[in-house]
Amino acid sequence: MTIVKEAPAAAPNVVARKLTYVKAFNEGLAQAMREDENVFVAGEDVAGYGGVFRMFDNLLDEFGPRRMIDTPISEAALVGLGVGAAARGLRPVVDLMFMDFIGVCLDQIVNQAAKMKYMFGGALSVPLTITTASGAGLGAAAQHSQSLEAWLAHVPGLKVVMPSDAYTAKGLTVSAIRDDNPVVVMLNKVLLGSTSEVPEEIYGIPLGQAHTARQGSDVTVIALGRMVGEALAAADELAAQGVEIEVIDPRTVQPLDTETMFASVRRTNRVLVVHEAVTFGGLGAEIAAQIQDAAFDHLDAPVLRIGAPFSPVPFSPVLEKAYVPDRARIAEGCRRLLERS
Amino acid sequence: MTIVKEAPAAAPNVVARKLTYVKAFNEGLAQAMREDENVFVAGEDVAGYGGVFRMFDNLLDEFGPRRMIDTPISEAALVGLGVGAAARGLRPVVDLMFMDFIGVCLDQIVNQAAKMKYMFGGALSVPLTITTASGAGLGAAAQHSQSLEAWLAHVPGLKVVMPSDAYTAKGLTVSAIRDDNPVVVMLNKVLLGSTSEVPEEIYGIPLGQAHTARQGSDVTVIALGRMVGEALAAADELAAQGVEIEVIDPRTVQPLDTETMFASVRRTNRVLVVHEAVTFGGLGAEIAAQIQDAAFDHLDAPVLRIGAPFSPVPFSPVLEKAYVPDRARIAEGCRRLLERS
Amino acid sequence: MAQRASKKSADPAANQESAQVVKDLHERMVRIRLFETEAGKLMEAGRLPGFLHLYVGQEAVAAGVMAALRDDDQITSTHRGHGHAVAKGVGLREMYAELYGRVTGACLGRGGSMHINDLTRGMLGANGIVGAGVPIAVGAAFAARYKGEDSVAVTFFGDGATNIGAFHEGANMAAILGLPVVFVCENNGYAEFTPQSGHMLLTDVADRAAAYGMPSVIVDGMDALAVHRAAADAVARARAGAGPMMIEAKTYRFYDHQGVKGLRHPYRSAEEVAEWKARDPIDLLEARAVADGTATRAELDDVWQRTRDEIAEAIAYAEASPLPDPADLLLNVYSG
Amino acid sequence: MAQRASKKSADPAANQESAQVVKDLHERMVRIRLFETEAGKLMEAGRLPGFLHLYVGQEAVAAGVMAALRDDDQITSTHRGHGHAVAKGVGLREMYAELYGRVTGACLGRGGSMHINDLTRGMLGANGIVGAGVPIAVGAAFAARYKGEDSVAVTFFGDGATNIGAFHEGANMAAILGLPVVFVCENNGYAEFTPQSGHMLLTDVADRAAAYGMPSVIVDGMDALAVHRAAADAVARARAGAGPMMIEAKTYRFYDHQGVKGLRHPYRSAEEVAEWKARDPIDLLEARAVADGTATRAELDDVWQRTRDEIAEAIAYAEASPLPDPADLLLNVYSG
Ligand SMILES: Cc1ncc(C[n+]2csc(CCOP(=O)(O)OP(=O)(O)O)c2C)c(N)n1
Ligand SMILES: Cc1ncc(C[n+]2csc(CCOP(=O)(O)OP(=O)(O)O)c2C)c(N)n1
Ligand SMILES: [Mg+2]
Ligand SMILES: [Mg+2]
Repeated sequence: MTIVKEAPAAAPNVVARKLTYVKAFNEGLAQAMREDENVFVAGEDVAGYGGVFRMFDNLLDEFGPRRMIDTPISEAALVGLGVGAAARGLRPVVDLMFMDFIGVCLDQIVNQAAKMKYMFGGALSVPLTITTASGAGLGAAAQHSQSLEAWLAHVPGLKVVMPSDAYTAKGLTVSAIRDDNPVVVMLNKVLLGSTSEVPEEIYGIPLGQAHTARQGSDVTVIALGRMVGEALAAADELAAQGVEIEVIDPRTVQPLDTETMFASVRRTNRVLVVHEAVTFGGLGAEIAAQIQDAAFDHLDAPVLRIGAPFSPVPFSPVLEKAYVPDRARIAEGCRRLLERS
Repeated sequence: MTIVKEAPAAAPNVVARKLTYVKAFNEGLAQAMREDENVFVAGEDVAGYGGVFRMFDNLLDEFGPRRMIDTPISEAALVGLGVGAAARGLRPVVDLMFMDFIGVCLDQIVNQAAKMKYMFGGALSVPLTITTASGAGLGAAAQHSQSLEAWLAHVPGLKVVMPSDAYTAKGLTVSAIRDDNPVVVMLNKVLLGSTSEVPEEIYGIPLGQAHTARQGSDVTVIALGRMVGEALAAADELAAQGVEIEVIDPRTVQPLDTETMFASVRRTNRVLVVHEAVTFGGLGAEIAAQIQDAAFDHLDAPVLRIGAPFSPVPFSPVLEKAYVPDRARIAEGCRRLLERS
Repeated sequence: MAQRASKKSADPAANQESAQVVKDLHERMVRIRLFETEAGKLMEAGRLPGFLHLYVGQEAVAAGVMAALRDDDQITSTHRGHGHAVAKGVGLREMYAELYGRVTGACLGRGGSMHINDLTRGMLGANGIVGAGVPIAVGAAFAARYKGEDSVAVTFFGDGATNIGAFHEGANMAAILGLPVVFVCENNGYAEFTPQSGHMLLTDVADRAAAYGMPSVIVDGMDALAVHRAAADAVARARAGAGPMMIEAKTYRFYDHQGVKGLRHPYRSAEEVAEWKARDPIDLLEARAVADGTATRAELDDVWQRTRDEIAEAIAYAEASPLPDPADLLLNVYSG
Repeated sequence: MAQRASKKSADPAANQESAQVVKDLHERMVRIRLFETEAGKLMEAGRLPGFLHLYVGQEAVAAGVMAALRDDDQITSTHRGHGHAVAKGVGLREMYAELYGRVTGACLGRGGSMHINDLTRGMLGANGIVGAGVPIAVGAAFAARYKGEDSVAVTFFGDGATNIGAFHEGANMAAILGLPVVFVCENNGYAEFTPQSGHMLLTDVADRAAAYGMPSVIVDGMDALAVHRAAADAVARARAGAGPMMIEAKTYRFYDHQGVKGLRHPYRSAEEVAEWKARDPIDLLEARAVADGTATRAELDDVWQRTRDEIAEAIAYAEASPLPDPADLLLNVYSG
């Protein structure tokens, strides 16, 4: 998969280097910890074990038990620890392992972290980063495969990023940590081992800025997280058939850079939104609602949404494969959009 | 506020009788408990005190402590109690008091109640009813005023109803209890004391069926919960100016009766969706996304959404008033839609 | 088994307590009492929007604990947070202005009663979600230790709150991380309208501390000096790095769960209310102070009078303060 | 303080145990062991999708408890649920078919390892969320009492799970409602890769029961008979209406947290693993059975052989079973 990489401003002589998504995350986190003594990490098995997804490998060796904290299985207290520490000036990174577990600690995320600054009249900031792994595709079934960005993006006070490759896994993580607000970093489990070019030095990727991963004139595809790669693959396939797809990776879903989307749609006049989450009430709904408003006179077809059907994530791989959107469904969606006069 | 009331099928001689929203809820619940011995109620201060909103008044007297259970402040265990009891054939009604508290028990609602039937291969049903009070307008501030239907409607396996008046408070509650799925009944705090005509006998209102609360040809207003009354008031005001507004009350937001909406929009060609929840990622997004798709060629203007701004609910009444959508904003929205050629 | 410290307070040693401390406790309690009774009146008069969970009756707890704290020590509070805020030194003007929803309020009018905070005083906020303040205090204590500071964090919670997951998780987290957190359970015998016997099988909430390997102590929550001594011990312990501890203060609220309605309500017997009222924490302290010569009646009365004036001034300030501007609806949703 | 029942098992009274019970426990344990080791092999061979949290080493707990239960007694389980399911009598065919993701599986291939259930056997499901099964068991017990039945509910959970809110809330709920729930903590010393000493300050998880006014007992979790006696007592107590009780079974898992990888891993010392392996619960029971004449070696071997055959047949059944049809993606999302 080819992604137009932004060269970090301060790094003119970067030699192309490929890194896996999880290693890129890890490198960004380590660099952010070096950059700011106030950054620490807490979570279940993040220190001694390095995280069940190896996200935190080697960090205990470098940063020691003061900054790498293994906690009990107590997600509400874990996020609360982060909220309290952030309120007192630290920059906690708390890890929730599987995104599906937010159901046990959503109060601390939504009613505490996200609202505290506002409710307190601006008296403080909550520079908290929450990392977690989302997405289906590993046969992990209904309680370990969800993509719940729509819940979080609906919460004023939160920011939410969805890295789509190694480059963004690093840059968005760094930016999340540097940001003064609570930010949820939704890593994708299936992407953990995927590679892309990643600069060695620390760099941030601006939150709230979408990235045009591929330019094209026929259809705009707005894809979240892992779906960016699928969209690019679909674009390759369609290019062979003479259809030029523009692929937009929002990167941040809250705040959402709709201007980039609007501008693209005004050129292509056709748009498809794709995400792993169930379609109903997913982020695609918000994007479609905004586009049909802002680009009403430019649309040659309704905004098409592709997401999961309205069901929990099935276990059996044959069902899971049919459940999660993929390049074939995206390509087919683009063709359907183009058929519409 | 005038609402076209459906006469219950089995009740030809009903004498018009007005009841408050909370009393109507209470009556429906009591009748459902009489109808089915398996229905019981559990929650904080629901028995001895009758509920902080008086939702459960007098039920302890009639049904006794076996069926009216006061619980500790343990919402996760409370919902879990309901899940386990429902899995074993009872029809629990568990009360969450303020909807804002679902953050402490969402796992039991979303990962357990909603998914159990599916994950278990259909081996059981979870006929659980969750009652809760939502909405702003009482100066209850950011942690006691939310409308979080968008979260729940995004969850396969759940149903969600939003009674808009006393009549629906009773009928939807009865249907929720009779339904074999987990259903969340979102009462609205501001409406608790409002009155409308309510038949005395037990009746259900079909889940997943929208209701056209007022017919009109110029603009379709789809309003959730308390906003239905506001929309009807706006319609009255606009009628005086010769504009005929059609008001649709979805009543159930999951499953959502979009057919009624589509049919209306195909006639009016203009639609406004209004809810108390923040606009971004709210249910209005889903409704707008579906309408722009299904009625693309019928829309004379983009679907307009009216919701709260992207902020927690403010405390100060002067701010709260500006925050929550109302009849004036709805009327203004309709006018804007009509101005668009 | 929780240690019982309540005995101690009947001890003659109590008389040794410095007059300074007694006066400090008295002043804090009077401030709370008057703040709350006036707030209750304003609410009854329909002048305040929203809910009020008044602290009247429990003053000895907030006063006793807060007198053992420094400004840089942090507290997290509850829905019943006014007493904690007043005792921690939050300005009365800002507090009333907040209750009135004015832009000069402690939350710029955005938060109301349940979100009063003052970071300059280590008041990390009241909280509308039962138990939610517990893990936040643990985080504050973590930050203090991380930064090499010797401040402590105190988290207040009710008897009812000890049934919620966040309490359990927060207590275990503090214990396993050995953090300087003092857990103060204000056991007023009720969670809303449910008596303690209806929400747990234990008589002493303090016995829950053992589940976390945490020591605990039970004090007479109507005895400000007893509370103060227990708090000073627990705070000193935490500050010295010996980890968290729980204090259970047996107390009572004189008003209804929310609002003022009055003392008697079907869920509490008139006798029970009368018994507790007979042990009004301010009366108790005043009686002892006068009896042992720590203070004269006139001195005590003077505190009431001065405080009354200050409160009247604060209310006037609040009433004269401007409302927030609806144009600023999005203020402070995000930083930066 | 939790009662220690582990002593009892060294008691000569143990020999009185009926041969019937010993054989029952043995058979259940062998079934679990073989089910799990074969599942592990299939996983290593890349034949099974998803995750597997194997139960090997802990068999005495599931066997001991389940032998004290009736079919109408309900259990809720965990991510490490195969042992509970097998011991409760869930069909091996349906279990393997589920691990293979076949439509003949216990969840029609929709749930996988962490959602195996069988309502006809009172198996209310494994669970992917730590602690979530606890309140569900409380609800099942509530339903039993509500309907006037005398069945009980048993909830299994690990040492690590006792740190999560749902455990705390569920335990208190069961206690205050006096419900027939038996809380079985399988303390295998680790929550994933974190030793117990890294997630709580207590040595005995059973001591947490006191926080709910619940009695508790500690048993040797490698001794099926000891577990069985403790479970029989607790179940009888609950069935008689005396309310919930907690059993802590000290045990060990012989495989990795997830998957099979092997016994040794940096987080556990070779000595520790060897010590526990030397107390393999099946070996222990077999040695005792042979020593006291309850069973002959040949009889025991026969159980292994019969079970092996049954397992092979079940695996063959699973492999021959059809996959679910993607056209049925929306099956069972809703009732009706
Ligand atoms: C999670 C949650 N559940 C329920 C409530 C509603 N509620 C507010 S105060 C309260 C009772 C608290 O009892 P306790 O902890 O003893 O404090 P007290 O009111 O006695 O000071 C309840 C149930 C809430 N705010 N948050
Ligand atoms: C709420 C939640 N947090 C974290 C996890 C990830 N997780 C699965 S098993 C496990 C360890 C459980 O330890 P314990 O309860 O001792 O059971 P054991 O694995 O030892 O049998 C963890 C942390 C989860 N599934 N659910
Ligand atoms: Mg209380
Ligand atoms: Mg364990």
